[in-house]
Amino acid sequence: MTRAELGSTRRWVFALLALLTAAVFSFEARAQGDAAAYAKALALFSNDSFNDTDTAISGIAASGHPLAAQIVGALQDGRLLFSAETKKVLIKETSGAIIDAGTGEKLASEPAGLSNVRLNNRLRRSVEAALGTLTLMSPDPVRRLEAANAVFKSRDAAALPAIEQAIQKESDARIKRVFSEARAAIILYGSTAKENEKIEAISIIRDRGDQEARGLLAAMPADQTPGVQRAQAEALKTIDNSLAAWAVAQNFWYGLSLGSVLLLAAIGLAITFGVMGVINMAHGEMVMLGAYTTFVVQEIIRTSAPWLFDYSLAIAIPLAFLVAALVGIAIERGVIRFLYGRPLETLLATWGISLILQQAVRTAFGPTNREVGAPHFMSGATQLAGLTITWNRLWIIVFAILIFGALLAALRYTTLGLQMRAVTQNRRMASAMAINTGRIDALTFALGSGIAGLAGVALSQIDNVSPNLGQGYIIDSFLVVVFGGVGNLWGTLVGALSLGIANKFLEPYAGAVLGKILLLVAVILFIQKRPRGLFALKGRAVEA
Amino acid sequence: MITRRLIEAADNRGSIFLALLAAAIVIVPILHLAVPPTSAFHLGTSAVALWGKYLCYALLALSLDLVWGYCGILSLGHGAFFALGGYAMGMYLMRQIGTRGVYAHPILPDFMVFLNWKELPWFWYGFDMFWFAMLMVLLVPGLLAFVFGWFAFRSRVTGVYLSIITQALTYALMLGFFRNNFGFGGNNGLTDFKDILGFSVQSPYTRTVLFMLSAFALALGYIIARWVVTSKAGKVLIAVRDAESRTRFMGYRVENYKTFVFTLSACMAAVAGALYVPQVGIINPSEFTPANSIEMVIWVAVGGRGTLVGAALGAIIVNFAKSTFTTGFLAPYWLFALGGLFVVVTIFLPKGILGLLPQKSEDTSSSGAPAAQPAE
Amino acid sequence: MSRQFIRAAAVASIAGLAALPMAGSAVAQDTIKVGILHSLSGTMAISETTLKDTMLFLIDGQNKKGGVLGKKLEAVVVDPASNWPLFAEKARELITKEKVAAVFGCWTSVSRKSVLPVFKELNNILFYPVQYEGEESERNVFYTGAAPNQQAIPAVDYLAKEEKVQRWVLAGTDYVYPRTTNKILEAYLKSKGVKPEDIMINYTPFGHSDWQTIVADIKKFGTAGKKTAVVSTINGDANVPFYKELGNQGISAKDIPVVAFSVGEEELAGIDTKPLLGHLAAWNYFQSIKNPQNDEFIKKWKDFTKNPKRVTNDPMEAHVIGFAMWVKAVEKAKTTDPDKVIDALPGIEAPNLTGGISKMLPNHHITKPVFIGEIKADGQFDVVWKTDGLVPGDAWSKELDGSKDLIGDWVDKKCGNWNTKTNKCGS
Amino acid sequence: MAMQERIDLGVAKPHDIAAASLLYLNGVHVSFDGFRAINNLSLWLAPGEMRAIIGPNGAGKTTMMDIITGKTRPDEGDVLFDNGSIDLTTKDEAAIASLGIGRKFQKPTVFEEHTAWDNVLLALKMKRTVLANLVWRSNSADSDRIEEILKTIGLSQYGKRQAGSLSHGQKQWLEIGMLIAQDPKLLLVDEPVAGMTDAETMTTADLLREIAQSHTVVVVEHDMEFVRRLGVKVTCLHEGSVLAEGSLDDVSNNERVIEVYLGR
Repeated sequence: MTRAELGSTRRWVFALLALLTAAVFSFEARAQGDAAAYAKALALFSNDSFNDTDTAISGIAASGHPLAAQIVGALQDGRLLFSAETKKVLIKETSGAIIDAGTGEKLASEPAGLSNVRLNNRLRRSVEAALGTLTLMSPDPVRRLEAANAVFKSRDAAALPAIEQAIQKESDARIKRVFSEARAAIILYGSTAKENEKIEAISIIRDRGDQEARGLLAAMPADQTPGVQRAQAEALKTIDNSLAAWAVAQNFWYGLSLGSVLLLAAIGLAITFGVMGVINMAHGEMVMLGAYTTFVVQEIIRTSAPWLFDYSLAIAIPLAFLVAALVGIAIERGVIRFLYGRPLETLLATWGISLILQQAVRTAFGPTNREVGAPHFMSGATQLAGLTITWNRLWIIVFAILIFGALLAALRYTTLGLQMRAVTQNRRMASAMAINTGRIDALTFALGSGIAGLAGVALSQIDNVSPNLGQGYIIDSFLVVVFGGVGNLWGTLVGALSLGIANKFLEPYAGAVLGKILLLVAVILFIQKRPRGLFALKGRAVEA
Repeated sequence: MITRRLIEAADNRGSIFLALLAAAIVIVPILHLAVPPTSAFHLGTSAVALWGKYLCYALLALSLDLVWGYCGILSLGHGAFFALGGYAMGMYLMRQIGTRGVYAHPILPDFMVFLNWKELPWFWYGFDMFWFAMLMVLLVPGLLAFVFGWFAFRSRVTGVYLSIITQALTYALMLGFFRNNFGFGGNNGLTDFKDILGFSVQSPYTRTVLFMLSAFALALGYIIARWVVTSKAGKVLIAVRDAESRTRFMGYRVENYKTFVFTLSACMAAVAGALYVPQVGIINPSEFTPANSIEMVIWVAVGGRGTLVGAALGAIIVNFAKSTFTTGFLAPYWLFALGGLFVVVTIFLPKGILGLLPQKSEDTSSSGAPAAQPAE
Repeated sequence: MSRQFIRAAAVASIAGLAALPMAGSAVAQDTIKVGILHSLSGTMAISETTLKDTMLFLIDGQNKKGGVLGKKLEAVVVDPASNWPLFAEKARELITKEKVAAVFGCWTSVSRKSVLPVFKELNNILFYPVQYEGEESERNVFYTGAAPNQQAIPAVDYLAKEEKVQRWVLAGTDYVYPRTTNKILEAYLKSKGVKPEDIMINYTPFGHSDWQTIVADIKKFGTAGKKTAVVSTINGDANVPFYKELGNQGISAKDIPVVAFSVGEEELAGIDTKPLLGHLAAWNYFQSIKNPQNDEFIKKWKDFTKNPKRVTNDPMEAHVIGFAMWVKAVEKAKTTDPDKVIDALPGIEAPNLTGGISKMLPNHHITKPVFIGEIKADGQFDVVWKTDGLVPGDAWSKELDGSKDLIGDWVDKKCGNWNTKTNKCGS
Repeated sequence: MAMQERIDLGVAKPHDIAAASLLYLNGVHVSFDGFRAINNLSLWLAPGEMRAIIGPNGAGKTTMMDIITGKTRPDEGDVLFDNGSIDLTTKDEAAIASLGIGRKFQKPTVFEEHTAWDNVLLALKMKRTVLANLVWRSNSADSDRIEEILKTIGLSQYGKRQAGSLSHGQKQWLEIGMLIAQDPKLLLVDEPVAGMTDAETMTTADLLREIAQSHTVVVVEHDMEFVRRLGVKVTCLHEGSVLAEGSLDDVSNNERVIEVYLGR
C-alpha cells in the first residue's frame, strides 16, 4: 500500500465514519422527524379535503409508524373518524372500541361530533397502494395476495425493497408468483434497472398473459433500450395471440350464458305452448312473478333474519314455483280452458291477462325497480385459465340445466308426466281411460308457469325486477320455442343455446342492435325454410 | 236464400256505416269551420284531431279484419305496415320543412344536422315530391308485405307460427328504426311538421280536410274490402280460412290468395298510417312495438271479426274508451280495463259487439242450423 | 240502397248534433288549473310517476299558502301511458278542454318533441324537468333540467382533473340524448387533446340486458395502460344489468369509474349498491346535500307521501324550481295568460334546494349548480365535487358545428335559434 | 295370383306400364321418424279404371293418397301420371289438382261457412287465379252446371243451406259433388261411406259407379259390402305395400289377407 493509497484509504475511512455518524444522526432525526411527520400527516385527515387526505395517506404510509397499517385499513373500511373541532383523528375498531390515532390510547367513550374521513376513487387507489406495501408481510395469505396485486397495480417504486424481502420469505407458490410479477412491474416502470433485468421482468409479465399484463407492457415508458423494446414487442405479440384464442372461448361462454337465460325463459313456454298448444302471452308475467317472489323473500329475510340472506334464493325457488304455478292454475281454470282449440283467441286473452298482471304488480309494488341482492357465492368472478367466469352466470347455467333435466325426467318417469303426454296426444282416449283431463290440463299449465317462476328467480339476479320484466323475454321465448321445434324439449334446448351463441358471435361485428335484428331476420327466414322448427315432428299427427 | 239475406244484412249495416261516414264528411267541416267557436255547437280542434285519428285506426282495423276475419291470417305485425306508411308520409312532411328547421338547413332534416350528417341518405331522395311520397306510402309496405307473404305463405307458415313471425318482423323493424344510424330520426322519429302541399298542418282547414280524407279513405277501404270479400275470390279466402288444405286440393294456389289479401291489407294499413301522421304530428318507432299490433287485434275482436264494419267500430270504441279512461282518477286503471276487455271479449263475445246486435227476425227464423264455430 | 243511405245519413246527422253540446267549451272556473302530463303506465311510469306525485305535492303546498292570485290551484292529471302520440293528444286535451294555465310534464325527449307543436299552436306553457340533449329553445317551453353543459361537460372535467382519466368509454342507449351528449363530449374531449383511439363509443338498445360482451370490451379497453373511465348515458332499465355485470366482472370504481347521467336516487333504490360503491353520477341536485331548504323539502315530501323511505331526485328538484318560477311569474304578471307569463318568466329567480338561487335565462333554460356524487352503500350519493357557482344552461352546444353560432333569446331577439354570425333568426 | 302379377311387373318394362297407365306408382318408400309408412309400394291404374283399395288400419292407404296428391313427398320411388308423362313428386297440391286429380277426404271436409251451392261453385272447373276469381261474375252456364251437380248428388233443395248445417251423409255427397265439379281425370275417394246408413251407402255406391263411367276412380274403403257393390278390381295394402290384388273374392280368399285381417 503506498502513502497515497494509505491517505486515500484514510480518507475513505473518514468518509465512511462521517457517513455512519450522519446516518445514525439522521436516523435519530428521522425518528423524531417521523413522529412529527406522522402527527402532521394525521392532522391532515381532519381537514375534510381529498387532496389533504391523499397527502396524509402517503405521509402515514411512509412514516413507518406502528399504527400506520391500522389507520390505512380503517380508512379503507370507513372506520377512520375525525373531529372537526378538536382536529383529533380516531380509529374505530371493528369491535367498536375507539382508539386515538395520535397516541394509540383507547378511549373510554366515543366523543360527540365525529365524522368519517371521506374517500373518493383516487384516494381509494392511494389507500390500496399504501395498504399493499404495508401488508406484504401479513400472516394472512389472502391479505398478502391482495397486497401483491395492489403493488402490481400501483407499481410504486418505493415498495421494491419490501417486495424483494417478501419474495424471499414467501412459501405459497401462487402468492410468490404474484409477488414476482409485482416486482417485475416495478422494475419495468422504474428507470434504474438494467436491460437484462428488464427483459427478464418482461418474460415474467408475459407469462402472466392476461389483459392486465398486456396493458402493463403496452404502456411501458418509451425510453427503453432496443433489446428491451424487442422483448416487449415479442411479449405483446405472444399475449395478443393467446388472448385472441381465449376471446373465442370467452365469446362461446357468453353465448352459452345468454343461451341459458333464453332457455330458462323459454322452457316453461315449451310446456304450455309446445306440449299443450296454449299460446300463453302472460308467460313473461309468470317470470316476473317469480322475480317478485324472490324480492319479497329477500325483503322478509332482510328485516327479520339477515343471517339467512345467503339462502334467500334457495328459499325463493320453491316459493316462486308455487306462486307462479298457482297463478297459472287460476289462469287455466278461469280463462284458458274455455278456449282450447282456439289458439289465436287464447293468445289474445292471455295478452289481456298479462296487461292485468303487470298493472297489478305496478299497483302493489310501485312502478320502480325493486332491489334483489346477490348472495355472496353468486357475486364476482373466477379466472379459469384465460376465461373470466362470473359466478352468477355459472349458477344460472347450472340452474337452467338442472331444471331442464328435472323436467325431462318428470315428463318421462312420473305418472303425471305420462298422463300429460297421454292427454296432449289423444284427449278423448285419455279421458276414456279415466284420466281427469281437466285436472291434467291445469297441472300441466301449472308446471309450465311454475318453471317460468323459477326462471324469474334466476333472472332477478341479472335483470331489473320491475313490472316490465316479463315483456322483455316474451318474444325471444316464443322464437326459441318455434325455432327449436314445438313440442320438443330438446329442440328448445338446442334452439336457446344456438340463438344465444349466434347472438354473441354476431355482436362484436354487428353491434348489439344490428346483431339482434340480423338474428331475428335469420329466424324468420329459417321458419320459412322449416316451418316447424329445428326438430320438427313429422307424419300424420302433425297436420291433425 | 240465406246467402242473399246475409249479404243484404251486411249491406244494410254497410250502408249505415257509409252513410255515417258521409254525414261526418259533411257535418264536421260545418261545425268546425262555419259555426263560431262561441257557439255550443262548435266542434273544437281537439275533437276533429281526435276523431280523425280514430278514423285512421278504424281503417287500420278494417285492414286487419280483411286478413284475420276473412282469411284466418292473424297478423301481429300490422303495426309495421301502418308505421311504414306513416314514415313515408313523415318523410315527405320533413322535407317540406325546408329552411324552417331550427338549423335552417335547406335539405337536411334537423335530426341529421344534429348528428353531423353531411348529405341526405339515398332513401330520402324523392320524398320532397308529394306524388313520390304517396307512391312510397303504398309501395314500401306493399312490397314488404308481398315479399314477406310470398315467402311465408309459400312455405306454409300458418296459424300461430305466422303470428309469431309477423311479431318478430315488426320487432326487428322496431329495433332498426330505433337505431339512429338508420336515418329515420331514431327514438324521436319524425316530428315538428309544418306544411302539407303548402298548407299549414295546424290550420283548421287542413285539419278538416285531413279529417274528411280519413273518413273518405275509410269509406273507400270499406268498399274495396267489401268488394273483395263478396267476390268469388272472397269465397276462396273464406274457404282457405276454414279448410286450407281442402282448398289447395281443389287446385287453388292458396299462397297466391293469401299473398294478395295480405298485400292489399298492408296497403290499406299504410294509407291509414299516412293519414294518421299529419293529424297526430309525430311518427316514431314505438308504432312498431309488438304490443301495439296486438292491441289492434283486440279492436277487431271487440267489434266483431269477419264483419268489416265491426272492426272499424271496435277501433273507434276501444280508442274512445282509451281517451276517456286515461284522464283523471281512472288513469291507473286503464290497463286493467284494456286487459279485462281482451279476456271478456274472447271468452264471452267471440263474435264481438256486432254479434250482440239483435239479428233480423227473418234471418233467425230461416237458419235453423247451428251457427258454425269460428275456425282458425 | 240509396234510400237506406239517405235515411241513415239523416239519423247520423241527428245523432251528431245531439252529441255536440258535450263538445262545448268548459265553463269558467274560479280555480287555476295546472296540467300534469306524466306517464302513469307503460315503460316510462317507472320514472314519471314520482314527478306526478311531486307536482301534486307542490300544488298542495301552494294551496296551503293561499294559492296564486287569490285563487286555489287545481291539478289535472292525465296519463299519456308512455305513448308518444297520446302525449300530444293529452296535451291538446289539457289545453283546450281543461283550459290549464300551464303544464308540467314529459320525461323523454320524444314526448317533448311530440307535444311541442301542440304547445306552439295553442300557445301554452310547458315546464320540462329532465336533463336532455339541448339543441332546442322554444318560446312555449321552459327547460328546468340540465342542458349538456350543466351535466356532461363538468363531469368529464372532473374525471380528467381529479381522476386523471385519459381514456374514455362513452356508452349509451341508442337514442337522441346519448347520441348528442356523446357527440358533444367527443368534440369536447378532442378539443382537449384526447386522441381518437382513446375514445370508445358504444350504443345499445333500450332495455339491453346482456352486457357480458360490452363489459368485457370495456375491461379490455380499460387495461391498455391508461386510466380509463366510462361516461354512461345508459337509460333507465338497462342500468341495473349493466352495473351488475360490471360488479361481477370485477370492475370496481377504483379501476374504471363510471359516471352516469341518468342514474339517481330513484334508480339506485332498485339496485343492490354494494358493487357500485364509488361509481359516480353528475346531477344538479342530490338528496344527500345538506342545507335547510333541502332538509325541509325532504321531510315534507316524506310526510306527504307517507313513506319514510321515499327518496328525492334531480328531476323532482327541477319541478320544484320550475313551479316556484311559474308562481312568481304569474304573480308578477298578475295573470295566468300564457303570453304574459312567458314574457315574465325570464329573469325570475327561485331558490333551488342546494342553497343557491336559480334564474330563468332568456333562452328558457335555468342556471344550476353541478355536483358530482359517488354512490354510497345506502343508495345515496356522497358529493365529491361541485362547481363554484351556478352554471347557465346552454340551449345550443358550443361543441357542435351545426349549433355553435346559435343562441336562444326570447327577451331581446324573440328567437329560439338566433344566429350570432349572420345576426338573423333561424339561418 | 297377386304374387303372379307382381312377378309380371318385375319382368315387364316399367316404362311400358307407365306409358299405359293413368297413374303409376313404382317402388315408393316413405318413412316418418323411422316408421316405414309406405314400403316399396307399386300400383298402376289404367285410364277409365275404377279401383277399390282395402287394408287394415295403418296399411298406408291414406299416406298413399297423400303421396299422389302431393301432400307427402316420397323418400324414393316413381309417381307418374297421365301415361307416365308427368312426375307428380315434383308438384305441389294445387298443381296436382289442376292436372286433374281430385280428392275426397276421409273426414268430410266441406267449407262449412259456405252454402252447398258456393261449395260446388268453388270446386267448379274454371280458372283458379286470384284475378280471375276477383272479377268472376255469376252466369247461367255455371249456374246450370252447379244445379246439375247438386241434382246428381241429391242436394238440389239444399243449395242455399250452409254446408256446416248439412247431415254427415249429405256432407259426404257434397264432397263427392265437389269432386265431380272439378271434373278431374282421376278421383281419389277416401272412405266415402264411413258413418253412413246402409241405404245411404248403397246410394253412394251407385253414385260412384255412375261417376266411374266417365272418370278413373280410386276408392279406399273398409266396408266390404260397399266394395262388393262397386264390383271392381281390389288392391289390398298391408304395412305399406301391396299384399294382394284381384277381384274381391280372390283377395278375400287369399291366405295372407286372411292372416293379416284375422291375425294368427
